[in-house]
Order: sequence, then structure tokens, then C-alpha cells
Amino acid sequence: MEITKLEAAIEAILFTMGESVEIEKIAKAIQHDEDTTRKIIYNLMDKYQTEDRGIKIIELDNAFQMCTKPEMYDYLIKVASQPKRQVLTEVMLETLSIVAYKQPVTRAEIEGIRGVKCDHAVNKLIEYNLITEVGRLDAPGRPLLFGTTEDFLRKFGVQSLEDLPEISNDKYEDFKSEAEEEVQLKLDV
Amino acid sequence: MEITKLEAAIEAILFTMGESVEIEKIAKAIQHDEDTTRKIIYNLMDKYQTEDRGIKIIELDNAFQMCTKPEMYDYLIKVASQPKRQVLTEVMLETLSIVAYKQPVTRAEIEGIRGVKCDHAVNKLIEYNLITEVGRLDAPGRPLLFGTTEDFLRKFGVQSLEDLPEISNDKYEDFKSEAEEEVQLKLDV
Amino acid sequence: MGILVKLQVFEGPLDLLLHLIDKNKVNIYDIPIVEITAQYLEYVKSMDREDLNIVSEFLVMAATLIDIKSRMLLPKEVNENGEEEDPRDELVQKLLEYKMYKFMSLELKDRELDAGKAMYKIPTLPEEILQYEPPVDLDKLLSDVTLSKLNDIFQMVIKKQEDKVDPIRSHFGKIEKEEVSLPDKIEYIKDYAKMHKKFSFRKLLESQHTKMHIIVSFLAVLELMKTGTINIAQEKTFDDILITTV
Repeated sequence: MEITKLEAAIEAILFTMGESVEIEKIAKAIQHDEDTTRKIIYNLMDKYQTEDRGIKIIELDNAFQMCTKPEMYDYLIKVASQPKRQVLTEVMLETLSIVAYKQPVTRAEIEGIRGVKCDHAVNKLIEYNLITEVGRLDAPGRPLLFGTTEDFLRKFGVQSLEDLPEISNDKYEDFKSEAEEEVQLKLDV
Repeated sequence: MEITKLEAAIEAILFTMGESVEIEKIAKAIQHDEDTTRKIIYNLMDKYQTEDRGIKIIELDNAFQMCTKPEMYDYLIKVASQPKRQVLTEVMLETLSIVAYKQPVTRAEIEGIRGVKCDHAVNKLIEYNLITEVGRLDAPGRPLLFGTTEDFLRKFGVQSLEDLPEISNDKYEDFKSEAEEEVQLKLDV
Repeated sequence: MGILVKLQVFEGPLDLLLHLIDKNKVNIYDIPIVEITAQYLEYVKSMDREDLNIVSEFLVMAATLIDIKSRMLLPKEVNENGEEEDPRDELVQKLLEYKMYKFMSLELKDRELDAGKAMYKIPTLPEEILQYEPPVDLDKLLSDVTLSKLNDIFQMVIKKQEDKVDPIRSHFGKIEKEEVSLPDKIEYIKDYAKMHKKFSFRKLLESQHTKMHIIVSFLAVLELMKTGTINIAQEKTFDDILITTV
């Protein structure tokens, strides 16, 4: 096989593995002996020397690893330290409202109310520190319980959870009679 | 700064991050505007096309990510562990294609097209992070709307929704003429 | 006993219809509704009745087909433009749309095959950068969220949940599926047979509390006969059956 193809294969291997890979393994993968493999890698390493490459291959004992060139470090810090774009989606708002009013609440309960999985929303809300784990339910599997954080209370200017706008029983009754009316209408038809 | 240096920086960033990185972040890191950044990345992508490269850069919506070229797969599975693959059933694929092409779409719309309930498929697709809730329809009952995720783009090798295999009136026409041909054949017999 | 035929499984009524249209090599725009309806009903008849949800979806389509069939017999309806309406039109549109997405799902599957071969790399950020967590700007994040909006959202979510609860059916008692396993029942009858060398089949059934228990008991007796653990005898038709342990 052509050398270029083998170079490509080695590049792919070192990239995917991320960590150092023994020459023995690389040789097996490209089905050549270790000496030949080593020559190909050295050749590849030379190619990486050019200015337009941000990564390089280093040799460690009998292994090789791909890593960024040290002079790239500044760029990396700039990317990694950029704040993530934070948005509250409708899904997250719904989840937040359920946690606020039903806390402490399990993931399964939230899913029961919304009718869909909510892992992503819950994780994001935890990341944004709007909700947090507050314990575990004393039930099979001991599921985690979630509640709102102090940050949440502070942000909404609520002294304590009792200050949340009330969901009155009236409202529940309203919904109920509304639903019943609808059904009645259907039956009349 | 020279273009080559910037290319090197982008290569280093994409290599280190491993995950997809938004164009916005890359642009900030190399201190250029997004348009220029995009041009540099496209240029870099071209360079990766050569035979001696085993990796490439893919575009996903407004982000870029580095991955191995598919033809390297055979070498890679010899060293790397096989990536976990979710098997999609026919039902899930049908549901997914409806979401992909009609998004944002409600459960009821999907069911309307398929003629069967699809709760299980929708929930599985959410669990696999191929589709996600994207909001609610402003209609009675405010039903949830679903759309595809970045994982969907990656899994199906699609750059953006515009890049989906084309669904068009042509296809309808194809089906139509196919059907007509069949009839013609019968008449000829 | 009839011959067991393994039926092809269809994803839904439209899937089945497309299959029939394909099998009969007919034009989707000119479905021979009488034949197709007959074949469709034939399939539905042979369906496994276990999952009523699935069967009922196929039945809705059956009703639609019969409706179309009967309308085909009537003089054609004319629309506002004075054109004759084909009762099959709506179904044809649905079939075409479904067929299209089914086709696209295969295209997607092809793409998946190729894209699935690309491998990625886990992030290898230096530790100190990894540790960095961008602060969350709650003010910005929650800029247009007020307490009352949160309240509205919660009520909307709750209302949605209540909408889903059928007020009539929810008043019915809960029907729980009772698990009766055949191996358990076989054990039970074996024990029973140990205590009574000779016993009445009718008595055995009378001691079963639910229909499911009776059915499974019957199956268990059949099984024990097959394995030669018990013998049965019946004098006359409709007489009680006597069971003896071998």
C-alpha cells in the first residue's frame, strides 16, 4: 500500500486514541513491521513541523502521542474559558416551574407531569444553579429529589418558598370543570 | 497575523476540544470576525482532503468538529474500541425522518402521517438525543414541538438541515411516474 | 388445529396498505378498492388480538376502506370547481406522504452507515482549563422571566396534564393485569394430584378464582397430559373429566 495511506491511518489512530499508543499496536493496525512503522511515523512527524500545523506527534518510550504545539496554548485558553451561551428554553422553564412548585420532586415525577423525558433540562438547570439535589426519596431505587436553590429565590426576590404565587384549589377546580364541560359537549354532539 | 498561523491555531483548537466548537468561539479565540474565520476553516478543510490525512473537519450547523475519515475505520477498530451504536428500528427511522423534514413538528402530526401511535419511538429518539423538544405549538393544548439535535446531524453526516437528502416534489413525481409506468406495462401486456 | 402462519409484521395500517398495493402491482392513484379492502380485512382478521391498541389502529383504516368502498358505489360527488371527486383521493395523498417519509428514512439509514464510521476524540484540555467553569449570569439568563410568568407556565403544564386525563375513564376502577404463570400452575396441579390420587376436573376449575386462573389451569392439565404425568378419562360428552395421577 502507498505510504500516504499509511500516514493517514496513523494520523487517524493517534487522533482517536488521544493518549499515547505503543508502536507495537500501531504496527499491528497498519500491518507492517515495527521498523517500517517507525520510519513512517518519523516521516509524518517531519510533515507536522510546518507552520500551518497546530498539532504534532511526540515520542514517549516506545509509544507515540498526538498533542497540540505549546505555542497554541493561548488560543486554547481563549476558547475554553469563553462563557457558554446560556439560554433558558421553554422546556427548561417548564421543568423549573414544576420543581419550584412541587419540590422536593424526583425526575420521574417531573417526567410524569410533562409526559416526556427531562434529563437534559434538569441537568442544565443544575448547571445554571437554579435547582439542586436536595436528598433522596425513601422509595425503591432511592431516586434523587430536586429543589430550587438560594440563587433562584434571590433572583426572583422571593423570601422563601411560601412566597411563591399560590396555585389555589380554585384553579384546579376551574380546570376540572372546564375539562368536564368539554367532555359533556362531545357527548351532546 | 499570517493565515498559516491561524490555520494552525484552529487545528489545535479543534483537536484539543474534541467536541464541536461554535464558529463564534473560534472567531473570538483567533480574534477575527466570523466570516474570515469561516473562510480560513474552509481553506483548512480543503487541505485535509489530501490522501495522506486521516482526519477531517466537519461542519455541524454553526460549529466545527474534527473526526477521522470513514475510510480509516478498518484500521481504527484494530486499536480503538468500537463506538457504541444505537440501533434504530424501522419505526424510529420513519419517525426520525418525519421530524427531520417537518420540524418543528408535534406528536399528533407524526402520528397523522404514520397512521399509528409513536410515543415509544419519540421517547426513544429523545433518549438517544437525536430529537429534542424545541417549544410548544401555539394551539389548543399547547402541544410540544420536536426538532432534531446536533447529534442527529453528526450521526447522519449532515452539515445542516439544508443538507438533508432532498425531499422534493420531484420525488413525488418519481413515485407518480413509477406508478404510471406500472400501469402502462400492464396495458402493454 | 389450524396451520400456524407466520405473518409479516407491519408498522401500521399505511404500511400494510402500501404492501398490498405493491403486492398486487396496482397503481397507487387507482387503487382497486374492493380487492384491496378484502385483502386488508383478511390480514386484520388474522392479526394477533393480544395488543388491542395495535389492532384498533388497523381497524380504523379498515373502516375507512369500507367507507371508501361504499362511496365508490354512489354517484360521484362534485366539488366547487365542478370536478368529480374520487373518494380515494385523501387516502392516496396519505399513502404518498407516508411512502415518501419511508423512502427518506432509508436514505437516512444509508447516510448513517457512512457517518457511523467516523470516530471522534475525547477532549484533552489541560486540567486547569477543564476546571474553569464559566460563571452563570442569572440576571441575563432570567432577564424576561418573572415569578408570575413562572406561575403561568406551571399552570399551563398542569392543565396539559389534566387534559390528558380522561375525566370519564379516570373514574373507572383500575384494572390490574394479573400474572398467572403456566409453570406455577403446573406445580400447583402436581401438588394437588399428589394429595388426590383421582380428582374431578370440574372441581379443580371450581377452585380457581378468576378466568385467567381457569384458563391457565386448563393449559396446565393439557401440558401434564402431554408429559404423561396424568391420565384423564371422560365417560360421555359433557360429563365431568376424571384425572388420575400416573
